[in-house]
Amino acid sequence: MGGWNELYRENILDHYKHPRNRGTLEQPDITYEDANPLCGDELRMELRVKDGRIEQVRWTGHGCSISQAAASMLSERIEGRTLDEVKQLSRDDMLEMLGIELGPVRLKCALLALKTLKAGVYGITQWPGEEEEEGGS
Amino acid sequence: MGGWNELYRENILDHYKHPRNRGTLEQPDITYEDANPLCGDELRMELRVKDGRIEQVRWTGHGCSISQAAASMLSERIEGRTLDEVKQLSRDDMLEMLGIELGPVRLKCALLALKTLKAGVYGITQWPGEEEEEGGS
Amino acid sequence: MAQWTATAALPQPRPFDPRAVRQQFPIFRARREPPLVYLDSAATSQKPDAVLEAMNEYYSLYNANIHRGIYRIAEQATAAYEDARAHLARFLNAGSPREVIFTRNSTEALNLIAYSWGRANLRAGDAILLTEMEHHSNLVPWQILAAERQVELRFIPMTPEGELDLEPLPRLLGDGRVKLVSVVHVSNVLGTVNPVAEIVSAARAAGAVVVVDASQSVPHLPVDVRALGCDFLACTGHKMLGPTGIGALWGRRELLEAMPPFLGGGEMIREVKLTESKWNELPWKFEAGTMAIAEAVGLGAALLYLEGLGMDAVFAHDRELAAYALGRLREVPDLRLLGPPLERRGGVIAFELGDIHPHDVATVLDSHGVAVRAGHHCAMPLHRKLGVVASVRASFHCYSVPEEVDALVEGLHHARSVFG
Amino acid sequence: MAQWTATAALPQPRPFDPRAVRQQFPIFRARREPPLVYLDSAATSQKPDAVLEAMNEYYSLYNANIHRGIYRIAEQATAAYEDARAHLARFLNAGSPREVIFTRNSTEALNLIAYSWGRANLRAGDAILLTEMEHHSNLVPWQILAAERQVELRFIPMTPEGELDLEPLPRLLGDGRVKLVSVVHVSNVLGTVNPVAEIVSAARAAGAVVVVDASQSVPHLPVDVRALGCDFLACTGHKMLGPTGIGALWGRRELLEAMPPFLGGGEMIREVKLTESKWNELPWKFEAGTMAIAEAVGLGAALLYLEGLGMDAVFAHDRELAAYALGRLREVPDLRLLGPPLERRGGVIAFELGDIHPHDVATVLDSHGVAVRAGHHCAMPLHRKLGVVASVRASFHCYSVPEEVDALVEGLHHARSVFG
Ligand SMILES: Cc1ncc(COP(=O)(O)O)c(C=O)c1O
Ligand SMILES: Cc1ncc(COP(=O)(O)O)c(C=O)c1O
Repeated sequence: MGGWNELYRENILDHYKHPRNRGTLEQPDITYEDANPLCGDELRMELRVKDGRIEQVRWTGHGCSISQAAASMLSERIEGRTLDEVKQLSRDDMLEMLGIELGPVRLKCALLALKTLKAGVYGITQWPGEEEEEGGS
Repeated sequence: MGGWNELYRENILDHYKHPRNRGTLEQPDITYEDANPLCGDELRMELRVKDGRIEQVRWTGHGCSISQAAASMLSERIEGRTLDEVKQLSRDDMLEMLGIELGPVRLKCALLALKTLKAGVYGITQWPGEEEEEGGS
Repeated sequence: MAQWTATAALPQPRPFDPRAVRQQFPIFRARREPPLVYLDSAATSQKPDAVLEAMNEYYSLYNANIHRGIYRIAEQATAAYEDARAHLARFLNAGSPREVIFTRNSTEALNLIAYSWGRANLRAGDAILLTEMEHHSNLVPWQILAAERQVELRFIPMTPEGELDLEPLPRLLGDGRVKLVSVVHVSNVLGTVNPVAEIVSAARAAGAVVVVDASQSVPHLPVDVRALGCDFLACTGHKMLGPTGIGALWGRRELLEAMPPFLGGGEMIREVKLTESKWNELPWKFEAGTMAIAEAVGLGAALLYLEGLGMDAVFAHDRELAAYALGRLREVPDLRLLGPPLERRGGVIAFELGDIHPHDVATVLDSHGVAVRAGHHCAMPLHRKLGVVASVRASFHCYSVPEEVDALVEGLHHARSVFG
Repeated sequence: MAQWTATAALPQPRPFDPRAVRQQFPIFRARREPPLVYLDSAATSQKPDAVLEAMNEYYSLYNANIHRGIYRIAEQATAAYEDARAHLARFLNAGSPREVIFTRNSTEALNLIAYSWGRANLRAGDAILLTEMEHHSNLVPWQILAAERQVELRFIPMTPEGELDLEPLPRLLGDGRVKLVSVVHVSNVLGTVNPVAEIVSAARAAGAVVVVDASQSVPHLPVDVRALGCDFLACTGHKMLGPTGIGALWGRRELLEAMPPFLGGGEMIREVKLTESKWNELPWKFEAGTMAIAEAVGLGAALLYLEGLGMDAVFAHDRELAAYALGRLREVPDLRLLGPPLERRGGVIAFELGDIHPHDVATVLDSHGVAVRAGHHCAMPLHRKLGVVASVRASFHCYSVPEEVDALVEGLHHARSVFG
C-alpha cells in the first residue's frame, strides 16, 4: 500500500492544502484558461510580465490534488523567470517538481498548469511532452 | 479424401454433364431469372402452366456443377406437378435430390434453382429454408 | 424470459455462488498484492475462461475469412459467426437473426441508426427526444445529426434523485414533431432502471421510432426486445463478459429493410459495377468488410455463460450486492450517494466523498487494489444536472463479492484520513 | 526502411525459415487429416502464438477500459493500447502516433475518409479517380458518396494483363476536377504491385488528395507513408497476422485536424453539453466508444513478429513462392493464369482451370485439405474487365511452404480428372 504514500507525499498535500499564489491580478498582461473537461479540472493563470520577465503569477481553478499542487508549485517556480525560461520548462521538469510517478489520466492533471501557462505565453496548445514524442523514426 | 467423391457423386456429375430440360420455351407462362452474383451463378426458369399444373419446364444458366445439377434435377421433379406441390418443396427436398452435405456458400448454389422457381411462381424471394428458420423462440 | 421493469414483480431466480464464478475468471486467479478488487464492471466486464477459450479455439483451429470460403475451416468459421448472431437474437428474443447486426460496440450501433435511419428519415423541423441521463454515445450522434439537419433536440428531464420525470412526456411528444426517441435502459452512472416500456408506448403512440441504449441492461438483466416494444436496441459485448471489438444493433426488420446502407464494401453488397451497386440482404447489408469474427465467437460463449447463470440470477446478485454496498457506504462520514433508492436501481453506485476530488479518492483506492471509476463516466450533462463535477462509481457483475465492498469502504476511510 | 516499388531494386533481405515460422502458428500444429494447406492468406492471415498470447495476457492480467481509469490495470491497458498505436505509426513511418486512427478494418478506414473528408470537401461537379482493379471496399464508399453529392467517378484503366495503364492519367487529372484519388497498392486478386508513388505525384500535382488502400501491401512488404507521399492509407489487422476486429487509417495530420468527426460518443469528445459538444484532439476525435483494446494489443504483437522476420524478407519469401507456384501451375493443362509477370507481383496468384467452375475446383481442392478462394474476391469489376466470371486464387504468407504449392497442383490435376 505504498501507492498513496508515494503519490500524496507530503509536498503535494502541503501545496494542495496551502496553495501558493492562488488568486487573481488587478491588470494581468497575460491571462489564459484551460480545462481538462474529462476530469473537470479547470485552471486560469494570470501573469504580470515586464521586459520579458514574469513579475507576478496568480492562478485560480479547481480540480484534484495533483492539478492544484502542480499549479501551486509551478507558480512558485516561474516567478521572476523570463518567458524564454518558461518555454524551456518540460513535462519532466513538472514531474520532477511533483516528485511522483503517474499514470496516463493523472499525467494530464499534473500537466494542466504547465499546458495552460505555455498556451498563455506561446500559444502552444499541445500537452507538454508531446512535441518531443513526435517526429517519427 | 472422400469429400469430392461424396460431393460429386455420380448423380450430380451426370446431371451436370448431361443437363435435363435445358433450353427455352416458345411462349412460357412464367419466366423468372435470378442470380447469385457472389458466385456468378445465373439461372433462368421458364414454365408452361395449365390448370395450375406445370406442363413444361426449361432452364438456362451457368454456374458450378451443383447449381447446374440442381436446376436439372429440379426441372425433372416438377414437370407434371401442381403449383401447390411446388410451393411445398423445401430446402431439404432439394438437398435430398442432390444427396450431399454442403457448406454455407455452396448451399446457395444448391438452392438457386429452387429459389428462382419459387420466386417465379409465388414471388417468394427468400432463400429456401429461411422462412422456417425464423420466428423467434 | 420475463422482462423486468421497475414496476414488475421480480421472478425468484436460482442463485449462483459468486465465489465459484469468480474462479472461472483468469484475472481473479492471477496473484497480486494487494489482490484485485474490481468494481468497474460498468466500464467493462471481466471475461471468463470460456470466452477466451472459444476465441483461442477459433484462432487455433478454424481461423478463416467468412461467407465466401469453400473450404472446411471457412465453413466452420462462417457457421460459428452466424451461430453467434442467432444466439444473440434468441438472447434478446428478437424475431429473427436477420434483425441482429454486429457492430464494434454500442456507440457504433447508435451511430448506425443516426447515419442510416436518421439521414433517410429526418427533415428540418423534426425533433429527437432524449433524456438528461444519456451516455455521450447516445447524445453526440444525435447532436451531429441535429446540427446537420436542423433537427431539434428535446430532453426528458431527470429528477435530483436521478430518475426520469415522465410527467412532461405528453407535452414533449404532443406536437407530433418528435420522430425518434432514444433512451438509456439502465443508467451507467446511477444504475437507475428506466421505465422503458412506458416511454416506448407513449412514443410509439405519438408516431416516433424508439431506440433503447441497452449497454448496461443487456449484460445484467433479462432484456426482451419484443416485450420492450422498441424499434432499435444497442448493446456492447465487452460489458457482457464478451471481448472488446464487438457489439450489436437489433432493429425491427421492416425498418432495417427500408434503410440505406451505412458503411460500403465487403459483404454488404450483392452486385458491384464500377459506378453502382446492389445491396445485400439483411443483416449483411450493414456489415462492411471483414467483421470481428473471433469476437463474435467470443460473444457467443459469453451468452452461453450468462445463460448458465441465468439473467434473473445475475440481476438478483447485482442488487443484493448493491443493497449491501449502500448500507456499508452509509457508514462512511461525508459520503453522498447519488441516484435512486435500491428498488429502482441495478448494480451501479455513484457517490461523492466530502470535497475530496474523485481522482484523489480513486488513487487512494487504487493503492488498496480497489478499481473504481472517477470522473463523469461519459455523462457530463447528467453530472451538470446533479450539480457535481465528477463522481466516484463502483459497479458489479456476477463475479463481485461482498468482501470487495468491504475493501472499498476501508479504502474510503483511508482517503478521508489522507485528505481530511 | 526502403520503400519497395515495382521499379526500385530489391534490397537483399536476411531470409527466414518458413518451416520454423510455421511451427509458431497453432493452426498448423493442430493435427488433421488431410493436413491444412492454407493458401488463402489474402483473405485473412493465420496468427502466431505471440499474438494470441498477447491478447490472452491482456484479458487475464489487465483487462480494463482505457483512457479514463485511475487504477493500475486501466493504466496498463491504456499504455498497451497507445503503445500499439505508436508501434503502428513507426511501422508505417508516420510522422506521429496522432496520425494513426484505429478502425475495425480497412473498409471502415476507407468509409471514414469518405464520410468525414469526403462530405466536408466534395461538391457537385467534383470527381473522384479510382482504378478498375479496386476491391469493393475501395469502390462502394465512393459510389455512395458520389451518388449523394453528384460527384463523378473516373477510373484508371487496367490492361488485360492486370496492370494499371497510366497513359491516360494526365487526361483523367487534366481538368482539375479530380479532388481525390484512391488506389489499391497491391491487388488482392492479381497480386499486382501498383506504381503508387508515380500516381501520387501526378495526383498531388493536380491538387488531389491521395488515398492508398494498403490492405494487401502492409502485411507483405515494407510500406513507408512518407516515401509513398500519399495523404491517407488504410490497412487491416487480420491480414497482417493480427486479430480480427482491428484496422487502421493513417492520415496526414493537417488533413485529419481539419476533418469533422465521423462517429459520435465516448472518447472522441472533449466536452459535452446537452445540445453541443467539443471534439477531442487527434487521434481520439475519430475513435468513438470503447475501442478494440485487446485487438490493438494483438496487432502490436503482430507488428513485433513481422519486424522480427523483416518485411523485406517476408516479401522476398512471398515472391519466391510465387515464382515456384507460377512454374508449377504452368504444368497443369488448361490452366490460365491471370495477372502480371512475376517481376510486378506479390504472393497472390489467380487463375482459371479450363471451364471448370472455380467453386468446383475449390471443392475438389478442399478434399485435399487445400484452402483456396473461389469467386470474385470482392472485385467484380476487375473480373468483368478481364472477362471472367470468377477465378481461383492462391495466396501466401510467411508460413507458406513449397509443399503447399505441390498439394495445390496435385489437387488441380484431380479436379481435371473429375470434371474432364
Ligand atoms: C485490396 C483490399 N482492400 C480492402 C480490403 C478490405 O479489408 P477488410 O475486409 O479487412 O476491411 C481487402 C480485403 O479483403 C483487400 O484485399
Ligand atoms: C449507457 C451506455 N451507453 C453507451 C455506452 C457505450 O458503450 P461502448 O463504449 O461499448 O460503445 C456505455 C458504456 O460505456 C454505456 O454505459
